[in-house]
Amino acid sequence: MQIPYNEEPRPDTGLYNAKLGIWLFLASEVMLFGALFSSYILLRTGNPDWHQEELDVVLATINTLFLITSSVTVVFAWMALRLNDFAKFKLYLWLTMALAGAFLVVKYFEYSAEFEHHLYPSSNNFMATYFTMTGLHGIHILGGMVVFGYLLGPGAKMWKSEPERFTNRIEVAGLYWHFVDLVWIFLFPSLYLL
Amino acid sequence: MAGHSPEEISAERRVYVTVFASLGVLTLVTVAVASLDLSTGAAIFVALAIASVKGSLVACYFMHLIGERKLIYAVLALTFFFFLVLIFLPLAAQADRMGG
Amino acid sequence: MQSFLARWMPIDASSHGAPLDRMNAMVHWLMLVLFVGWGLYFLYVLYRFRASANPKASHEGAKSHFSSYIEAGVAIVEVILLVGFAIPAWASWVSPETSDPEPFVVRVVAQQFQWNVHYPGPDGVFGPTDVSLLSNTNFVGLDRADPAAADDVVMINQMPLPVDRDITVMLSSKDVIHGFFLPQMRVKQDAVPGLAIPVRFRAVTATPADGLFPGCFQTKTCWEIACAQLCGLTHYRMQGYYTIQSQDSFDAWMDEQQALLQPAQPAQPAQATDEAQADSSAAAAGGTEADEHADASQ
Amino acid sequence: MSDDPVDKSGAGHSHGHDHDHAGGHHEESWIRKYVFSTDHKMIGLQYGITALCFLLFGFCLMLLMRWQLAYPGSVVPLIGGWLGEANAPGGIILPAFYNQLGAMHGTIMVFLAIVPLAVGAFGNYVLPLQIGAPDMAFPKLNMMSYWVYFVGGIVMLVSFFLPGGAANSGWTSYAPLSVIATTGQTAWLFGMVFLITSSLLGSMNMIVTIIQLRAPGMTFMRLPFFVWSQFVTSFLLLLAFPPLEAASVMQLMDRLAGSSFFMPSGLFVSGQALEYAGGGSPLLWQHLFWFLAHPEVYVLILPAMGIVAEIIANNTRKPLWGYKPMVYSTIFLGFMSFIVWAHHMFMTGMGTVISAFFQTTTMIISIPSVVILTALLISLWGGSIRFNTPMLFSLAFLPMFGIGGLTGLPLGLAPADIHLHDTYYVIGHFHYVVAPGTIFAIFAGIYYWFPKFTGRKMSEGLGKLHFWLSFIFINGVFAPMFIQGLAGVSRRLYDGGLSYSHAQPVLHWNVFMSMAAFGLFLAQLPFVFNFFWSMKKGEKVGSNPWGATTIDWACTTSPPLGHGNFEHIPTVYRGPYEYSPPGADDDFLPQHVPGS
Ligand code: HEA
Ligand code: HEA
Ligand code: CUA
Ligand SMILES: [Cu+2]
Repeated sequence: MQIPYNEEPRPDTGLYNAKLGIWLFLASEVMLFGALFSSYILLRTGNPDWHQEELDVVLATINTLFLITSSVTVVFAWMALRLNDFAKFKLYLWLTMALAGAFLVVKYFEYSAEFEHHLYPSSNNFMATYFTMTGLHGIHILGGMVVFGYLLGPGAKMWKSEPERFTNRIEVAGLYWHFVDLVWIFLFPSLYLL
Repeated sequence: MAGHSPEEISAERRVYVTVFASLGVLTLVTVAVASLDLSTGAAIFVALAIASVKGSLVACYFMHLIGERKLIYAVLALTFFFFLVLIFLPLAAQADRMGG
Repeated sequence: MQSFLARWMPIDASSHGAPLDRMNAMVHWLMLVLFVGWGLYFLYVLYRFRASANPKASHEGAKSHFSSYIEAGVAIVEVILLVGFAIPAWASWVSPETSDPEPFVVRVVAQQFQWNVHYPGPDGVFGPTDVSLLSNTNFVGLDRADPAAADDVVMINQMPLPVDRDITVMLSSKDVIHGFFLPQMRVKQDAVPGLAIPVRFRAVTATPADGLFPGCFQTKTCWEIACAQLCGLTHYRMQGYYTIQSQDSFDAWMDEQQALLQPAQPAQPAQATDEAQADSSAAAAGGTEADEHADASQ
Repeated sequence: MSDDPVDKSGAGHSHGHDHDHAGGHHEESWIRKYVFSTDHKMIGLQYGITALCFLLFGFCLMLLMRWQLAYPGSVVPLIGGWLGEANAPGGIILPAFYNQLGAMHGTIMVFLAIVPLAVGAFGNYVLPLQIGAPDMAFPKLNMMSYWVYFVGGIVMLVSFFLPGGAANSGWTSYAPLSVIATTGQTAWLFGMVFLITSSLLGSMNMIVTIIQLRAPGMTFMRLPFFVWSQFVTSFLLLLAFPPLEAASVMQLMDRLAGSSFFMPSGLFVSGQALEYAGGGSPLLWQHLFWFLAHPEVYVLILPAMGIVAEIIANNTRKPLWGYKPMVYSTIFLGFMSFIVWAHHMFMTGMGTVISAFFQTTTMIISIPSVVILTALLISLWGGSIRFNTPMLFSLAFLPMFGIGGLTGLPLGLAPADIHLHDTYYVIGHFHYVVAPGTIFAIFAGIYYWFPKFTGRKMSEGLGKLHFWLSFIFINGVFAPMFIQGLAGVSRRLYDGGLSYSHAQPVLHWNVFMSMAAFGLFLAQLPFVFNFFWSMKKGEKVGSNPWGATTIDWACTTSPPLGHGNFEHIPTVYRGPYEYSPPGADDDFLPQHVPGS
């Protein structure tokens, strides 16, 4: 049995299955992070004693650059596949992994520094929001790394058997990755700069 | 879907590189603006405006939303509407309460 | 028309209750008409179009458009109820027109599992309260050292109120969300910790003599403050008592309280008087036992 | 009638590549076939069986509660000794245990029983067949949704054995009560994260399947109404559930990491000031919860309406009247359900403008329900009505949903809600929609599609017995709730109102309702017996025993039904309900049969 439209787009919708699937998934992610942003705004505007901590803007800026770069490498990986250049693809996806890893390492140092200054989720609701949002975002980064790891490892076999479908998978994984980047683009000013 | 011919792809690459550069610049701009000591309202506005521009760049070019299918637009429009509801209705409810 | 639901509802002794009940009855009439109308149609159709009587179904089915008229009718009635009754009624619930220049204000502070009622006393000014003063004897955290607090009266689970006065209950909670429910006043309001919500109403009938405590717990004729919102273990018995009295008897009661306060001791005697004033069983249902349970609730 | 699907093999599909799809055509191992199956039909059955067990379990929790409500503080008969000393010493239910039962009854019924049945089971099994798809779009994801759901269910069950027992702050888990509650609440939150994740994966899969895998000729306006109902439901699941996931994470943070998202400053609990930062908002939790939970109630009802519509069309032998208005109403209903949620929060101190907004949206949302119900009622006109068991349950659905829906109107008008909020009136309202509403529709669906699941029919005699007993008893349980609610009896009372004087005149109903609930339990015995007996001994039937037009009946019937469903994907030529077409001999013209 074969599920139709795994590779080629369905003529009337112009989409292959996973492409529609990932966008639906991202729609739900919008609502997930939307709820957190909503809570953040509501708590902050509703509380006259709101206390905004100074966070490490330098580290966060570096992290922003890491994520933006990783977004580029992941599209490059996809382009390499479309040019049939599997070696380049691997290179770019490894680069993406490395940047994601670097992001998490920086995050680790940020968290440790905050703990050292006795800033915990229990300190105040700003810190609680900060840890919850960046934590959830971090889990998404980790999830992305797992997916990339799979696509570089056991999942890469598919390149031999179904190259179209594999290319689609990379595109879809990339869409997810850009979304994670996009969330960060909003997290960064809301938590670090405002 | 985007084409497969090498020419098209290298054109695409140029787009990506340009977008990447703009994102980098905009990131630095946000940080710079944040150190300017604007009033809270202005600071929030500027920061979110820049973030929105950056977000749109990522969505439009990296996620190739520009030139995506109608169906995807429909899904995202619906989601965006509910997103606004989720952000603003609770705020409105918090603002309009018994006893002010 | 009102008698239709009144058979089951508690009596209404408030000024804003009548329009609410009337509206409630009107909605129920709409519901009844729809249900009975469609119900009769339904039974008729089931009978008439049973397979044995009508072996060949009609492809088109019903041709008339009367259903659109019914749907439109429902919509119109709903609009009338909404715009003509519900929205104005809610507006006047949120900020009723007052005839009293100075409404009678009382604070109610809910806690697991009792209602603390704080009267400003004859001076009409609430003494200051503070979280740091809260204790198992000072349930509202009243600062007795302050002169404004000297005549303040704090009751547990007892809430006498004057009749024919605009009353404002400033409602809050110390711990979790409770539901402040006065069935005969058609009053219900969540007590949300962190918020002070004004609840405004006016009683037009005094509590009947057999509804006055003491002793109402056994005779089941008293008027109660019920807790409507799940608030923990003893939610089911988070019961208070309120009475609506003439201004005279209310004043007399307030004087009694002032006399009891005279030794000018902070907090302690006021509580003691509450216990003394409440009949044994009523008190048992309120304060004392609740404390036992409160520990278990964590 | 024709069992042969139209021979138009794989029209519009291309299957270019060979691939090493594990076990594709070979004998599948037992584990792959029955446990980690990727076949939507097996997954549907797994969902169905698991959820039926949870339905029974949720009902049993309720029976314990109903015993306590009828005879407060007396020993639970028969099983009182097994409830555990911590919960029911000497067989007498403690308040703490009652609260756990209530919270878990609500949670289990909603998230572990009805949604998995209506969406997981029926959606999974029937929907791909009805649109002519070989499977769901993402079979592995489908399997994952089931197992994530399963884990969520186990977490919920295990929570009964934690110190302090299961969650006890109501299915609504209002903060701060839930934040300071016993460990069971933590388990509840983790369980919810699993259940929500499962729903998300499932709904995404469902939407893609409907959009991408429709057979050739199956245009949107030829979709059976059931498919439409699942389509809208899936969007509700997809977009309304994530906020509760976020809220659950935040409540977990409050409980485990000491944050104060939902904790306002200055709380003083059990004679002690709590140590925490404060500044949170208890109402924020309510907003996030109801943002999910109102769409959720339409998740409970829409698939039920879909099932009922299929069965009514089939058993009146005529097309649905007003198919298009029904479809548009469903879409509109789904859309509106995102902006009515705060009608559950009128009593939290809402101002005039916001309450006017939510009252208006609530009244607006009642109109599409009226349209759908009206269309179904008018569909009966001119029919040739067969009163078989599925039809009886479907017919009963109409007035029962009518009662439930109509009693929603006074609740939606805030001033009337002042007296009714948090009383048994609300309990009556929503049980009429979910119990004799959705549960009846689910029963109808089980009787109707049983031949597709097993190749056999369930016994009609036992089915009718099941129907009439259930119908009588279920009304006995829920109708008196309106009377109690009008009298002002609060919900979630351990003693059912015993200590309140205003409850005294209506207290005698408690015994009546509980007796009816026990009767309702007994009334399920014929069903359970029928269910298992018919699997082995039921009357054997062909592929299309009801003479139905939709293409789920075009594929050969299970068990031979293999992974892939159709020998050849059928082509669809017409709308879903061409019953009794004028001038034809047969009284039905299936969607996949060519010709006029
Ligand atoms: C499947 C579930 C379901 C459905 C469909 C509905 C449908 C509706 N609900 Fe309900 N509701 C719940 C489940 C549901 N609800 C639950 C679970 C709660 C409580 C949660 C809790 O607090 O624990 C609740 C609570 C609830 C409240 C909050 C009450 C309170 O706490 O104070 C309100 C208030 O507006 C409300 C309103 C409505 C309205 C206006 C509809 C409308 O959509 C109804 C529209 C339908 C009609 C108007 C019927 C049309 C009928 C006919 C045309 C006649 C037919 C007659 C014959 C066939 C004879 N509901
Ligand atoms: C979908 C949701 C749903 C369903 C179906 C039900 C079904 C029932 N509910 Fe439930 N109920 C809730 C959701 C639901 N409930 C919620 C959300 C609450 C609020 C909780 C809270 O306060 O937080 C509540 C609260 C609630 C209360 C109020 C408790 C209180 O406030 O203290 C009561 C009281 O009688 C009650 C009774 C019942 C009864 C008698 C049924 C009966 O209709 C049950 C009938 C069940 C069956 C008929 C099932 C039969 C099953 C089988 C036959 C299985 C067969 C198995 C196999 C073949 C394997 N419920
Ligand atoms: Cu207080 Cu319930
Ligand atoms: Cu609702």
